Amino acid sequence: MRIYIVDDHRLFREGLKFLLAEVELIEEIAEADNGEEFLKNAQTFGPDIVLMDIEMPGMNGIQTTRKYLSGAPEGKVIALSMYGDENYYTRMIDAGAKGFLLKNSKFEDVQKAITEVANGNNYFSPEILNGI
Amino acid sequence: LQSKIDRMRKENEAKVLSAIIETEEKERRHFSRELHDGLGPILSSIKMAFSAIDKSLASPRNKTIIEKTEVAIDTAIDTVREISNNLSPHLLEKFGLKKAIQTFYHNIPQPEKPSFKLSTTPDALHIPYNIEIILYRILTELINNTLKHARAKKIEVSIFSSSKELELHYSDDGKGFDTSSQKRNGTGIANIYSRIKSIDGKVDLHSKINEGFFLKINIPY
Amino acid sequence: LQSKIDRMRKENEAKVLSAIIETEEKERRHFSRELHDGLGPILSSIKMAFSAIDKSLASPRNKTIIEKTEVAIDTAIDTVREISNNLSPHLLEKFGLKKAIQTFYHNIPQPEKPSFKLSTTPDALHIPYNIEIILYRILTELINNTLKHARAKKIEVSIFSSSKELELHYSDDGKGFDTSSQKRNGTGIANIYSRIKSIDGKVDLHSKINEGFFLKINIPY
Ligand SMILES: Nc1ncnc2c1ncn2[C@@H]1O[C@H](COP(=O)(O)OP(=O)(O)OP(=O)(O)O)[C@@H](O)[C@H]1O
Ligand SMILES: Nc1ncnc2c1ncn2[C@@H]1O[C@H](COP(=O)(O)OP(=O)(O)OP(=O)(O)O)[C@@H](O)[C@H]1O
Ligand SMILES: [K+]
Ligand SMILES: [Mg+2]
Ligand SMILES: [Mg+2]
Ligand SMILES: [Mg+2]
Repeated sequence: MRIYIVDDHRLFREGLKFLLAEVELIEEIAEADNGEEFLKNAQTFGPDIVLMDIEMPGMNGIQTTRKYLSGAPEGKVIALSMYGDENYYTRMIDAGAKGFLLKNSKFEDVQKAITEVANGNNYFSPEILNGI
Repeated sequence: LQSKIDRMRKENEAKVLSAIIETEEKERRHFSRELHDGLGPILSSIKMAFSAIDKSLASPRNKTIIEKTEVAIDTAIDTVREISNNLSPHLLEKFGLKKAIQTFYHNIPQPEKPSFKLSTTPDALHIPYNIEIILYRILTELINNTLKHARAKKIEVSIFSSSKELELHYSDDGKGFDTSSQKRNGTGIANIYSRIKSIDGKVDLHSKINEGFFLKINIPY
Repeated sequence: LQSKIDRMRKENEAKVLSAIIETEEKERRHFSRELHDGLGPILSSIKMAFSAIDKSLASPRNKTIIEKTEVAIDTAIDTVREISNNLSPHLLEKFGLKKAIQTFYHNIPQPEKPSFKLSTTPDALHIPYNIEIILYRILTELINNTLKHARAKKIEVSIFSSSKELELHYSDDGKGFDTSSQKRNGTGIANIYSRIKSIDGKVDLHSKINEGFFLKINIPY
Protein backbone atom coordinates (compact mmCIF):
# COMPACT_ATOMS: atom_id res chain seq x y z
CA MET A 1 0.00 0.00 0.00
CA ARG A 2 1.10 3.56 -0.71
CA ILE A 3 0.34 6.19 1.90
CA TYR A 4 0.54 9.97 1.62
CA ILE A 5 0.73 11.98 4.87
CA VAL A 6 -0.27 15.65 4.62
CA ASP A 7 0.35 17.59 7.84
CA ASP A 8 2.10 20.83 8.64
CA HIS A 9 3.58 19.65 11.94
CA ARG A 10 6.94 18.03 11.26
CA LEU A 11 7.36 16.05 14.45
CA PHE A 12 3.87 14.62 14.19
CA ARG A 13 4.32 13.72 10.54
CA GLU A 14 7.65 12.04 11.09
CA GLY A 15 6.41 10.15 14.13
CA LEU A 16 3.50 8.77 12.16
CA LYS A 17 5.69 7.90 9.22
CA PHE A 18 8.08 6.00 11.45
CA LEU A 19 5.25 3.90 12.88
CA LEU A 20 3.62 3.28 9.52
CA ALA A 21 6.89 2.21 7.93
CA GLU A 22 6.90 -0.78 10.27
CA VAL A 23 3.51 -1.97 9.10
CA GLU A 24 3.78 -4.96 6.85
CA LEU A 25 1.37 -4.05 4.07
CA ILE A 26 2.71 -0.54 3.68
CA GLU A 27 5.29 -0.25 0.92
CA GLU A 28 5.89 3.42 0.49
CA ILE A 29 5.09 6.65 2.35
CA ALA A 30 5.19 10.17 0.98
CA GLU A 31 4.80 13.32 3.05
CA ALA A 32 3.86 16.93 2.42
CA ASP A 33 3.63 19.79 4.88
CA ASN A 34 0.95 21.67 2.96
CA GLY A 35 -1.99 21.12 0.63
CA GLU A 36 -0.46 22.72 -2.45
CA GLU A 37 2.60 20.49 -2.38
CA PHE A 38 0.45 17.40 -1.96
CA LEU A 39 -1.80 18.34 -4.90
CA LYS A 40 1.26 18.87 -7.07
CA ASN A 41 2.72 15.43 -6.32
CA ALA A 42 -0.36 13.34 -5.63
CA GLN A 43 -0.86 12.01 -9.12
CA THR A 44 2.76 11.00 -9.62
CA PHE A 45 2.90 9.21 -6.28
CA GLY A 46 -0.48 7.54 -6.65
CA PRO A 47 -1.48 7.05 -2.99
CA ASP A 48 -3.88 4.29 -1.97
CA ILE A 49 -4.66 6.26 1.18
CA VAL A 50 -4.17 9.90 2.06
CA LEU A 51 -3.93 10.91 5.73
CA MET A 52 -5.01 14.54 5.71
CA ASP A 53 -4.56 17.13 8.46
CA ILE A 54 -7.45 19.62 8.69
CA GLU A 55 -5.76 22.71 10.03
CA MET A 56 -2.85 23.79 7.89
CA PRO A 57 -1.61 27.24 6.91
CA GLY A 58 -2.58 28.14 3.36
CA MET A 59 -5.01 25.65 1.92
CA ASN A 60 -6.72 23.72 4.72
CA GLY A 61 -7.44 20.00 4.71
CA ILE A 62 -11.06 20.46 3.69
CA GLN A 63 -10.21 22.49 0.60
CA THR A 64 -7.30 20.21 -0.26
CA THR A 65 -9.47 17.11 -0.02
CA ARG A 66 -12.17 18.60 -2.20
CA LYS A 67 -9.69 19.60 -4.86
CA TYR A 68 -7.84 16.27 -4.77
CA LEU A 69 -11.04 14.23 -5.11
CA SER A 70 -12.35 16.34 -7.97
CA GLY A 71 -9.33 15.13 -9.97
CA ALA A 72 -9.19 11.65 -8.45
CA PRO A 73 -12.76 10.56 -7.64
CA GLU A 74 -11.57 7.13 -6.49
CA GLY A 75 -9.13 8.69 -4.01
CA LYS A 76 -9.36 7.66 -0.39
CA VAL A 77 -8.84 10.29 2.24
CA ILE A 78 -8.76 9.88 6.00
CA ALA A 79 -8.99 13.13 7.95
CA LEU A 80 -6.65 13.69 10.88
CA SER A 81 -8.15 16.08 13.37
CA MET A 82 -7.12 17.66 16.64
CA TYR A 83 -10.80 18.05 17.47
CA GLY A 84 -13.59 15.50 17.54
CA ASP A 85 -16.15 18.19 17.07
CA GLU A 86 -19.12 17.40 14.91
CA ASN A 87 -18.63 20.55 12.85
CA TYR A 88 -15.20 19.56 11.60
CA TYR A 89 -16.38 16.07 11.03
CA THR A 90 -19.32 17.01 8.81
CA ARG A 91 -17.23 19.34 6.72
CA MET A 92 -14.56 16.76 6.10
CA ILE A 93 -17.16 14.14 5.20
CA ASP A 94 -18.89 16.62 2.89
CA ALA A 95 -15.57 17.17 1.18
CA GLY A 96 -15.42 13.43 0.48
CA ALA A 97 -13.29 11.98 3.26
CA LYS A 98 -13.95 8.29 3.95
CA GLY A 99 -12.52 8.29 7.45
CA PHE A 100 -12.10 10.64 10.36
CA LEU A 101 -9.38 10.02 12.92
CA LEU A 102 -8.48 12.02 15.98
CA LYS A 103 -4.81 12.87 16.20
CA ASN A 104 -4.90 11.69 19.77
CA SER A 105 -5.72 8.16 18.63
CA LYS A 106 -3.95 4.99 19.46
CA PHE A 107 -1.82 3.67 16.65
CA GLU A 108 -4.06 0.61 16.54
CA ASP A 109 -6.91 2.85 15.41
CA VAL A 110 -4.76 4.38 12.70
CA GLN A 111 -4.09 0.91 11.35
CA LYS A 112 -7.75 -0.03 11.57
CA ALA A 113 -8.74 3.12 9.72
CA ILE A 114 -6.27 2.47 6.93
CA THR A 115 -7.42 -1.14 6.53
CA GLU A 116 -11.12 -0.30 6.56
CA VAL A 117 -10.87 2.59 4.13
CA ALA A 118 -8.56 0.65 1.83
CA ASN A 119 -11.24 -2.06 1.69
CA GLY A 120 -13.83 0.48 0.57
CA ASN A 121 -15.46 1.02 3.98
CA ASN A 122 -15.70 4.06 6.22
CA TYR A 123 -13.90 4.53 9.51
CA PHE A 124 -14.52 6.99 12.34
CA SER A 125 -12.69 7.28 15.66
CA PRO A 126 -14.74 5.66 18.42
CA GLU A 127 -14.69 8.96 20.36
CA ILE A 128 -16.56 10.58 17.50
CA LEU A 129 -19.18 7.89 17.17
CA ASN A 130 -19.81 8.20 20.90
CA GLY A 131 -19.94 11.98 20.77
CA ILE A 132 -22.62 12.33 18.15
CA LEU B 1 -17.30 73.24 28.04
CA GLN B 2 -17.53 71.59 31.44
CA SER B 3 -20.08 69.24 29.96
CA LYS B 4 -17.73 68.55 27.08
CA ILE B 5 -15.05 67.60 29.57
CA ASP B 6 -17.45 65.30 31.36
CA ARG B 7 -18.42 63.66 28.12
CA MET B 8 -14.76 63.21 27.20
CA ARG B 9 -14.03 61.69 30.56
CA LYS B 10 -16.76 59.15 30.02
CA GLU B 11 -15.73 58.35 26.48
CA ASN B 12 -12.19 57.89 27.61
CA GLU B 13 -13.16 55.51 30.33
CA ALA B 14 -14.91 53.40 27.71
CA LYS B 15 -11.83 53.59 25.50
CA VAL B 16 -9.55 52.35 28.25
CA LEU B 17 -11.93 49.50 28.99
CA SER B 18 -12.26 48.44 25.43
CA ALA B 19 -8.50 48.60 24.95
CA ILE B 20 -8.05 46.31 27.92
CA ILE B 21 -10.65 43.84 26.74
CA GLU B 22 -9.43 43.73 23.17
CA THR B 23 -5.88 43.25 24.33
CA GLU B 24 -6.89 40.42 26.61
CA GLU B 25 -8.62 38.62 23.80
CA LYS B 26 -5.79 39.18 21.37
CA GLU B 27 -3.23 37.77 23.77
CA ARG B 28 -5.42 34.82 24.56
CA ARG B 29 -5.95 34.00 20.92
CA HIS B 30 -2.26 34.20 20.28
CA PHE B 31 -1.24 31.82 23.05
CA SER B 32 -4.10 29.49 22.45
CA ARG B 33 -2.80 29.03 18.95
CA GLU B 34 0.74 28.62 20.12
CA LEU B 35 -0.32 25.89 22.51
CA HIS B 36 -2.66 24.22 20.13
CA ASP B 37 -0.37 24.25 17.14
CA GLY B 38 2.90 23.85 18.96
CA LEU B 39 2.20 21.44 21.76
CA GLY B 40 -0.91 19.58 20.64
CA PRO B 41 0.67 17.59 17.83
CA ILE B 42 3.72 16.70 19.91
CA LEU B 43 1.53 15.16 22.57
CA SER B 44 -0.56 13.36 19.97
CA SER B 45 2.54 11.89 18.53
CA ILE B 46 3.77 10.76 21.95
CA LYS B 47 0.45 9.11 22.54
CA MET B 48 0.47 7.35 19.21
CA ALA B 49 4.01 6.10 19.53
CA PHE B 50 3.33 4.89 23.02
CA SER B 51 0.28 2.97 22.02
CA ALA B 52 2.37 1.19 19.40
CA ILE B 53 4.61 -0.42 22.00
CA ASP B 54 3.88 -4.12 22.03
CA LYS B 55 2.87 -4.69 25.63
CA SER B 56 2.82 -8.46 25.32
CA LEU B 57 6.58 -8.28 24.98
CA ALA B 58 7.05 -6.09 28.05
CA SER B 59 8.06 -7.31 31.48
CA PRO B 60 5.38 -6.94 34.18
CA ARG B 61 7.19 -3.98 35.69
CA ASN B 62 7.61 -2.25 32.34
CA LYS B 63 3.98 -2.97 31.58
CA THR B 64 2.81 -1.18 34.72
CA ILE B 65 5.00 1.82 33.95
CA ILE B 66 3.71 1.96 30.40
CA GLU B 67 0.09 1.86 31.52
CA LYS B 68 0.63 4.61 34.08
CA THR B 69 2.39 6.75 31.54
CA GLU B 70 -0.47 6.36 29.11
CA VAL B 71 -2.82 7.85 31.67
CA ALA B 72 -0.43 10.75 32.28
CA ILE B 73 -0.21 11.43 28.55
CA ASP B 74 -3.99 11.58 28.29
CA THR B 75 -4.03 14.03 31.18
CA ALA B 76 -1.46 16.21 29.45
CA ILE B 77 -3.55 16.19 26.28
CA ASP B 78 -6.69 17.15 28.17
CA THR B 79 -4.85 19.91 29.99
CA VAL B 80 -3.57 21.47 26.79
CA ARG B 81 -6.99 21.28 25.21
CA GLU B 82 -8.59 22.87 28.22
CA ILE B 83 -6.10 25.71 28.58
CA SER B 84 -6.13 26.38 24.87
CA ASN B 85 -9.90 26.38 24.67
CA ASN B 86 -10.35 28.61 27.69
CA LEU B 87 -7.96 31.04 26.14
CA SER B 88 -9.73 31.20 22.85
CA PRO B 89 -12.79 29.14 22.10
CA HIS B 90 -11.96 27.78 18.66
CA LEU B 91 -15.57 26.89 17.96
CA LEU B 92 -16.50 30.53 18.30
CA GLU B 93 -14.03 31.57 15.65
CA LYS B 94 -15.07 28.83 13.31
CA PHE B 95 -18.80 28.40 13.86
CA GLY B 96 -20.12 31.41 15.74
CA LEU B 97 -21.74 32.16 19.08
CA LYS B 98 -24.74 29.85 18.99
CA LYS B 99 -22.80 26.69 18.25
CA ALA B 100 -20.00 27.64 20.63
CA ILE B 101 -22.32 28.24 23.59
CA GLN B 102 -24.35 25.13 22.91
CA THR B 103 -21.19 23.06 22.82
CA PHE B 104 -19.87 24.79 25.93
CA TYR B 105 -23.03 23.85 27.81
CA HIS B 106 -23.09 20.36 26.43
CA ASN B 107 -19.51 19.75 27.54
CA ILE B 108 -19.91 20.82 31.16
CA PRO B 109 -19.24 17.61 33.06
CA GLN B 110 -21.95 17.96 35.67
CA PRO B 111 -24.72 15.46 36.21
CA GLU B 112 -28.29 16.83 36.36
CA LYS B 113 -27.73 20.13 34.64
CA PRO B 114 -30.74 22.44 34.25
CA SER B 115 -32.43 22.34 30.86
CA PHE B 116 -30.90 24.83 28.47
CA LYS B 117 -32.68 26.74 25.72
CA LEU B 118 -30.96 29.17 23.41
CA SER B 119 -32.93 30.92 20.69
CA THR B 120 -31.77 33.61 18.32
CA THR B 121 -33.56 35.98 16.00
CA PRO B 122 -32.72 35.77 13.17
CA ASP B 123 -31.86 32.11 13.31
CA ALA B 124 -28.47 32.68 11.71
CA LEU B 125 -26.91 35.48 13.72
CA HIS B 126 -24.33 37.79 12.24
CA ILE B 127 -22.49 39.57 15.01
CA PRO B 128 -19.12 41.30 14.69
CA TYR B 129 -16.39 39.13 16.24
CA ASN B 130 -15.38 41.66 18.90
CA ILE B 131 -18.94 41.65 20.23
CA GLU B 132 -19.36 37.93 19.78
CA ILE B 133 -16.38 37.14 21.97
CA ILE B 134 -17.65 39.51 24.67
CA LEU B 135 -21.06 37.82 24.61
CA TYR B 136 -19.38 34.43 24.75
CA ARG B 137 -17.42 35.37 27.87
CA ILE B 138 -20.55 36.83 29.48
CA LEU B 139 -22.74 33.83 28.73
CA THR B 140 -20.18 31.38 30.05
CA GLU B 141 -19.94 33.43 33.26
CA LEU B 142 -23.74 33.56 33.61
CA ILE B 143 -24.04 29.84 33.03
CA ASN B 144 -21.29 29.14 35.53
CA ASN B 145 -23.08 31.35 38.04
CA THR B 146 -26.34 29.51 37.57
CA LEU B 147 -24.63 26.17 38.02
CA LYS B 148 -22.62 27.38 41.01
CA HIS B 149 -25.19 29.41 42.88
CA ALA B 150 -28.75 28.89 41.66
CA ARG B 151 -29.91 25.26 41.83
CA ALA B 152 -32.09 26.11 38.86
CA LYS B 153 -34.25 23.78 36.76
CA LYS B 154 -33.91 25.72 33.56
CA ILE B 155 -31.84 28.32 31.78
CA GLU B 156 -33.19 30.39 28.90
CA VAL B 157 -31.21 32.60 26.62
CA SER B 158 -32.52 34.63 23.73
CA ILE B 159 -30.70 36.95 21.43
CA PHE B 160 -32.37 39.45 19.08
CA SER B 161 -30.18 41.11 16.54
CA SER B 162 -31.32 43.86 14.19
CA SER B 163 -29.29 46.12 11.98
CA LYS B 164 -29.25 48.74 14.73
CA GLU B 165 -28.84 46.86 17.98
CA LEU B 166 -28.53 43.60 19.78
CA GLU B 167 -30.56 42.53 22.79
CA LEU B 168 -29.79 39.53 24.96
CA HIS B 169 -31.93 38.00 27.68
CA TYR B 170 -30.62 35.49 30.16
CA SER B 171 -32.73 33.91 32.85
CA ASP B 172 -32.74 31.05 35.30
CA ASP B 173 -35.44 29.89 37.70
CA GLY B 174 -33.08 29.27 40.59
CA LYS B 175 -32.85 30.62 44.09
CA GLY B 176 -31.81 34.14 43.11
CA PHE B 177 -30.10 36.61 45.41
CA ASP B 178 -30.64 39.96 47.06
CA THR B 179 -29.19 42.52 44.65
CA SER B 180 -29.37 45.30 47.24
CA SER B 181 -27.06 43.54 49.66
CA GLN B 182 -23.47 44.71 49.29
CA LYS B 183 -21.78 41.60 50.56
CA ARG B 184 -20.95 40.15 47.16
CA ASN B 185 -17.27 40.04 46.40
CA GLY B 186 -17.01 37.95 43.24
CA THR B 187 -15.62 39.49 40.06
CA GLY B 188 -17.84 37.70 37.54
CA ILE B 189 -20.73 40.14 37.48
CA ALA B 190 -18.49 43.19 37.76
CA ASN B 191 -16.63 41.93 34.68
CA ILE B 192 -19.89 41.67 32.78
CA TYR B 193 -20.61 45.33 33.48
CA SER B 194 -17.19 46.50 32.35
CA ARG B 195 -17.21 44.38 29.21
CA ILE B 196 -20.56 45.84 28.19
CA LYS B 197 -19.49 49.35 29.09
CA SER B 198 -16.48 48.95 26.83
CA ILE B 199 -18.76 48.63 23.83
CA ASP B 200 -21.21 51.31 24.95
CA GLY B 201 -23.91 48.85 25.91
CA LYS B 202 -26.33 48.65 28.81
CA VAL B 203 -26.94 45.96 31.44
CA ASP B 204 -30.11 45.37 33.50
CA LEU B 205 -29.95 42.81 36.23
CA HIS B 206 -32.94 41.60 38.24
CA SER B 207 -32.90 39.03 40.94
CA LYS B 208 -34.70 38.43 44.22
CA ILE B 209 -34.36 35.63 46.71
CA ASN B 210 -36.43 32.68 45.45
CA GLU B 211 -37.39 34.51 42.28
CA GLY B 212 -34.61 33.48 39.92
CA PHE B 213 -32.15 35.56 38.00
CA PHE B 214 -32.68 37.74 34.94
CA LEU B 215 -30.22 39.80 32.96
CA LYS B 216 -30.80 41.94 29.88
CA ILE B 217 -28.09 43.42 27.70
CA ASN B 218 -28.50 46.04 24.97
CA ILE B 219 -25.70 46.80 22.55
CA PRO B 220 -25.94 49.47 19.85
CA TYR B 221 -24.23 48.61 16.55
CA LEU C 1 -10.26 75.29 29.08
CA GLN C 2 -9.32 74.31 25.53
CA SER C 3 -5.82 73.63 26.76
CA LYS C 4 -7.28 71.58 29.58
CA ILE C 5 -9.11 69.50 26.99
CA ASP C 6 -5.95 69.01 25.00
CA ARG C 7 -4.06 67.95 28.08
CA MET C 8 -6.83 65.53 28.95
CA ARG C 9 -6.77 64.06 25.48
CA LYS C 10 -3.05 63.43 25.74
CA GLU C 11 -3.28 61.98 29.22
CA ASN C 12 -6.02 59.68 28.11
CA GLU C 13 -4.07 58.40 25.18
CA ALA C 14 -1.29 57.47 27.59
CA LYS C 15 -3.85 55.85 29.87
CA VAL C 16 -5.22 53.69 27.06
CA LEU C 17 -1.73 52.61 26.08
CA SER C 18 -0.65 51.78 29.55
CA ALA C 19 -3.88 49.87 30.13
CA ILE C 20 -3.12 47.81 27.05
CA ILE C 21 0.41 47.08 28.07
CA GLU C 22 -0.40 46.25 31.66
CA THR C 23 -3.19 43.95 30.49
CA GLU C 24 -0.88 42.18 28.10
CA GLU C 25 1.64 41.51 30.82
CA LYS C 26 -0.99 40.44 33.30
CA GLU C 27 -2.50 37.96 30.88
CA ARG C 28 0.90 36.62 29.97
CA ARG C 29 1.90 36.15 33.57
CA HIS C 30 -1.34 34.37 34.27
CA PHE C 31 -1.05 31.87 31.44
CA SER C 32 2.62 31.38 31.96
CA ARG C 33 1.83 30.26 35.47
CA GLU C 34 -1.03 28.08 34.29
CA LEU C 35 1.22 26.32 31.81
CA HIS C 36 4.11 26.07 34.16
CA ASP C 37 2.10 24.77 37.09
CA GLY C 38 -0.53 22.83 35.18
CA LEU C 39 1.40 21.15 32.44
CA GLY C 40 4.99 21.18 33.62
CA PRO C 41 4.55 18.59 36.38
CA ILE C 42 2.54 16.23 34.17
CA LEU C 43 5.23 16.21 31.52
CA SER C 44 7.95 15.74 34.11
CA SER C 45 6.12 12.77 35.48
CA ILE C 46 5.82 11.26 32.02
CA LYS C 47 9.50 11.74 31.47
CA MET C 48 10.36 10.21 34.81
CA ALA C 49 8.15 7.18 34.33
CA PHE C 50 9.68 6.72 30.94
CA SER C 51 13.21 6.74 32.12
CA ALA C 52 12.23 4.03 34.61
CA ILE C 53 11.39 1.57 31.86
CA ASP C 54 14.03 -1.10 31.73
CA LYS C 55 15.19 -0.90 28.13
CA SER C 56 17.31 -4.03 28.34
CA LEU C 57 14.10 -6.01 28.62
CA ALA C 58 12.50 -4.42 25.55
CA SER C 59 12.30 -5.91 22.08
CA PRO C 60 14.30 -4.03 19.42
CA ARG C 61 11.14 -2.50 17.97
CA ASN C 62 9.82 -1.45 21.37
CA LYS C 63 13.24 -0.05 22.17
CA THR C 64 13.23 2.17 19.09
CA ILE C 65 9.75 3.43 19.84
CA ILE C 66 10.70 4.18 23.42
CA GLU C 67 13.78 6.10 22.34
CA LYS C 68 11.86 8.14 19.79
CA THR C 69 9.17 8.91 22.31
CA GLU C 70 11.74 10.11 24.81
CA VAL C 71 12.93 12.65 22.28
CA ALA C 72 9.35 13.79 21.68
CA ILE C 73 8.77 14.19 25.43
CA ASP C 74 11.87 16.35 25.72
CA THR C 75 10.56 18.45 22.86
CA ALA C 76 7.22 18.83 24.62
CA ILE C 77 8.96 19.91 27.81
CA ASP C 78 11.10 22.43 25.94
CA THR C 79 8.04 23.76 24.14
CA VAL C 80 6.20 24.35 27.40
CA ARG C 81 9.23 26.02 28.90
CA GLU C 82 9.65 28.20 25.85
CA ILE C 83 6.02 29.28 25.62
CA SER C 84 5.89 29.86 29.35
CA ASN C 85 9.09 31.87 29.27
CA ASN C 86 8.03 33.99 26.34
CA LEU C 87 4.86 34.73 28.17
CA SER C 88 6.57 35.85 31.29
CA PRO C 89 10.34 35.75 31.50
CA HIS C 90 10.90 34.22 34.92
CA LEU C 91 14.56 35.20 34.90
CA LEU C 92 13.48 38.81 34.77
CA GLU C 93 11.33 38.43 37.84
CA LYS C 94 14.09 36.61 39.69
CA PHE C 95 17.34 38.21 38.57
CA GLY C 96 16.51 41.47 36.82
CA LEU C 97 16.94 42.91 33.36
CA LYS C 98 20.67 42.45 32.84
CA LYS C 99 20.76 38.75 33.56
CA ALA C 100 17.50 38.12 31.71
CA ILE C 101 18.66 39.81 28.52
CA GLN C 102 22.07 38.18 28.62
CA THR C 103 20.43 34.79 28.99
CA PHE C 104 17.94 35.58 26.25
CA TYR C 105 20.78 36.39 23.88
CA HIS C 106 22.83 33.42 24.93
CA ASN C 107 19.92 31.05 24.30
CA ILE C 108 19.14 32.17 20.76
CA PRO C 109 19.92 29.07 18.73
CA GLN C 110 21.63 30.77 15.81
CA PRO C 111 25.17 30.07 14.72
CA GLU C 112 27.44 33.06 14.16
CA LYS C 113 25.60 35.62 16.19
CA PRO C 114 27.03 39.14 16.36
CA SER C 115 29.06 39.94 19.47
CA PHE C 116 26.87 41.29 22.25
CA LYS C 117 27.86 43.87 24.87
CA LEU C 118 25.53 45.07 27.58
CA SER C 119 26.75 47.62 30.12
CA THR C 120 24.79 49.33 32.84
CA THR C 121 25.46 52.32 35.07
CA PRO C 122 25.32 51.70 37.95
CA ASP C 123 26.42 48.12 37.63
CA ALA C 124 23.51 46.87 39.72
CA LEU C 125 20.46 48.47 38.20
CA HIS C 126 17.34 49.12 40.20
CA ILE C 127 14.41 49.65 37.87
CA PRO C 128 10.75 49.39 38.80
CA TYR C 129 9.30 46.10 37.49
CA ASN C 130 6.71 47.72 35.23
CA ILE C 131 9.49 49.57 33.40
CA GLU C 132 11.83 46.61 33.49
CA ILE C 133 9.37 44.38 31.67
CA ILE C 134 8.80 47.05 29.03
CA LEU C 135 12.55 47.37 28.47
CA TYR C 136 12.82 43.59 28.29
CA ARG C 137 10.20 43.38 25.55
CA ILE C 138 11.85 46.25 23.67
CA LEU C 139 15.34 44.80 23.84
CA THR C 140 14.21 41.37 22.70
CA GLU C 141 12.47 43.01 19.73
CA LEU C 142 15.54 45.08 18.87
CA ILE C 143 17.78 42.03 19.10
CA ASN C 144 15.42 40.02 16.94
CA ASN C 145 15.40 42.81 14.40
CA THR C 146 19.19 42.91 14.28
CA LEU C 147 19.36 39.17 13.80
CA LYS C 148 16.58 39.16 11.22
CA HIS C 149 17.41 42.22 9.18
CA ALA C 150 20.87 43.62 9.85
CA ARG C 151 23.68 41.09 9.19
CA ALA C 152 25.58 42.96 11.91
CA LYS C 153 28.93 42.07 13.51
CA LYS C 154 28.15 43.60 16.88
CA ILE C 155 25.36 44.76 19.13
CA GLU C 156 25.92 47.24 21.93
CA VAL C 157 23.47 48.11 24.65
CA SER C 158 24.02 50.56 27.47
CA ILE C 159 21.67 51.63 30.19
CA PHE C 160 22.18 54.63 32.46
CA SER C 161 19.90 54.95 35.42
CA SER C 162 19.84 57.92 37.80
CA SER C 163 17.33 58.81 40.46
CA LYS C 164 15.51 61.02 37.95
CA GLU C 165 15.58 59.17 34.66
CA LEU C 166 16.70 56.19 32.66
CA GLU C 167 18.47 56.32 29.31
CA LEU C 168 19.01 53.34 27.06
CA HIS C 169 21.17 53.12 23.95
CA TYR C 170 20.94 50.27 21.47
CA SER C 171 23.10 50.00 18.39
CA ASP C 172 24.16 47.53 15.76
CA ASP C 173 26.68 47.93 12.91
CA GLY C 174 24.53 46.17 10.34
CA LYS C 175 23.08 47.20 7.01
CA GLY C 176 20.59 49.69 8.41
CA PHE C 177 17.53 50.92 6.57
CA ASP C 178 15.99 54.05 5.15
CA THR C 179 13.85 55.50 7.95
CA SER C 180 12.20 57.97 5.59
CA SER C 181 10.75 55.27 3.37
CA GLN C 182 7.19 54.42 4.30
CA LYS C 183 7.17 50.87 3.06
CA ARG C 184 7.75 49.18 6.42
CA ASN C 185 4.80 47.21 7.66
CA GLY C 186 6.12 45.32 10.66
CA THR C 187 4.66 45.94 14.08
CA GLY C 188 7.85 45.57 16.14
CA ILE C 189 9.07 49.15 15.99
CA ALA C 190 5.57 50.61 16.26
CA ASN C 191 5.13 48.58 19.47
CA ILE C 192 8.31 50.05 20.88
CA TYR C 193 6.95 53.55 20.36
CA SER C 194 3.65 52.79 22.03
CA ARG C 195 5.24 50.99 24.96
CA ILE C 196 7.46 53.97 25.64
CA LYS C 197 4.67 56.44 25.16
CA SER C 198 2.63 54.55 27.76
CA ILE C 199 5.20 55.46 30.40
CA ASP C 200 5.73 59.03 29.17
CA GLY C 201 9.12 58.30 27.66
CA LYS C 202 10.83 59.34 24.44
CA VAL C 203 12.30 57.34 21.56
CA ASP C 204 14.96 58.48 19.04
CA LEU C 205 15.69 56.19 16.16
CA HIS C 206 18.51 56.67 13.67
CA SER C 207 19.36 54.45 10.78
CA LYS C 208 20.69 54.83 7.26
CA ILE C 209 21.42 52.28 4.64
CA ASN C 210 24.86 50.78 5.36
CA GLU C 211 25.25 52.86 8.51
CA GLY C 212 23.78 50.55 11.14
CA PHE C 213 20.95 51.10 13.52
CA PHE C 214 20.78 53.25 16.65
CA LEU C 215 17.97 53.77 19.11
CA LYS C 216 17.86 55.91 22.24
CA ILE C 217 15.16 55.79 24.89
CA ASN C 218 14.59 58.24 27.74
CA ILE C 219 12.22 57.47 30.57
CA PRO C 220 11.50 59.87 33.42
CA TYR C 221 11.05 58.30 36.84
N1 LIG D 1 -27.76 32.93 38.76
C1 LIG D 1 -27.58 33.21 40.06
N2 LIG D 1 -28.39 32.71 41.00
C2 LIG D 1 -28.23 32.98 42.30
N3 LIG D 1 -27.22 33.76 42.77
C3 LIG D 1 -26.36 34.27 41.89
C4 LIG D 1 -26.48 34.03 40.50
N4 LIG D 1 -25.48 34.71 39.87
C5 LIG D 1 -24.78 35.32 40.83
N5 LIG D 1 -25.30 35.09 42.04
C6 LIG D 1 -24.83 35.64 43.33
O1 LIG D 1 -24.06 36.80 43.06
C7 LIG D 1 -22.75 36.68 43.56
C8 LIG D 1 -21.77 37.39 42.66
O2 LIG D 1 -21.59 36.71 41.42
P1 LIG D 1 -20.20 36.84 40.69
O3 LIG D 1 -20.26 36.07 39.42
O4 LIG D 1 -19.85 38.29 40.62
O5 LIG D 1 -19.19 36.17 41.71
P2 LIG D 1 -18.94 34.61 42.01
O6 LIG D 1 -19.60 33.76 40.98
O7 LIG D 1 -19.28 34.36 43.44
O8 LIG D 1 -17.35 34.50 41.85
P3 LIG D 1 -16.52 34.66 40.48
O9 LIG D 1 -15.66 35.85 40.70
O10 LIG D 1 -15.78 33.39 40.36
O11 LIG D 1 -17.50 34.85 39.36
C9 LIG D 1 -22.54 35.21 43.72
O12 LIG D 1 -21.59 34.93 44.72
C10 LIG D 1 -23.91 34.69 44.07
O13 LIG D 1 -24.15 34.87 45.45
N1 LIG E 1 18.46 46.55 13.18
C1 LIG E 1 17.94 46.69 11.94
N2 LIG E 1 18.76 46.68 10.85
C2 LIG E 1 18.24 46.82 9.60
N3 LIG E 1 16.93 46.97 9.33
C3 LIG E 1 16.07 46.98 10.36
C4 LIG E 1 16.52 46.85 11.71
N4 LIG E 1 15.45 46.93 12.52
C5 LIG E 1 14.38 47.09 11.72
N5 LIG E 1 14.75 47.13 10.41
C6 LIG E 1 13.86 47.37 9.26
O1 LIG E 1 12.67 47.98 9.72
C7 LIG E 1 11.55 47.21 9.38
C8 LIG E 1 10.49 47.31 10.48
O2 LIG E 1 10.88 46.63 11.66
P1 LIG E 1 9.75 46.03 12.59
O3 LIG E 1 10.42 45.43 13.77
O4 LIG E 1 8.75 47.11 12.83
O5 LIG E 1 9.08 44.94 11.68
P2 LIG E 1 9.60 43.48 11.29
O6 LIG E 1 10.78 43.10 12.14
O7 LIG E 1 9.80 43.44 9.82
O8 LIG E 1 8.35 42.57 11.65
P3 LIG E 1 7.79 42.28 13.13
O9 LIG E 1 6.43 42.86 13.15
O10 LIG E 1 7.85 40.81 13.27
O11 LIG E 1 8.71 42.96 14.13
C9 LIG E 1 12.09 45.83 9.17
O12 LIG E 1 11.28 45.10 8.29
C10 LIG E 1 13.46 46.09 8.59
O13 LIG E 1 13.34 46.34 7.21
K1 LIG F 1 6.58 -1.54 5.74
MG1 LIG G 1 -1.93 21.24 11.35
MG1 LIG H 1 -19.35 34.15 38.96
MG1 LIG I 1 10.68 43.29 14.22
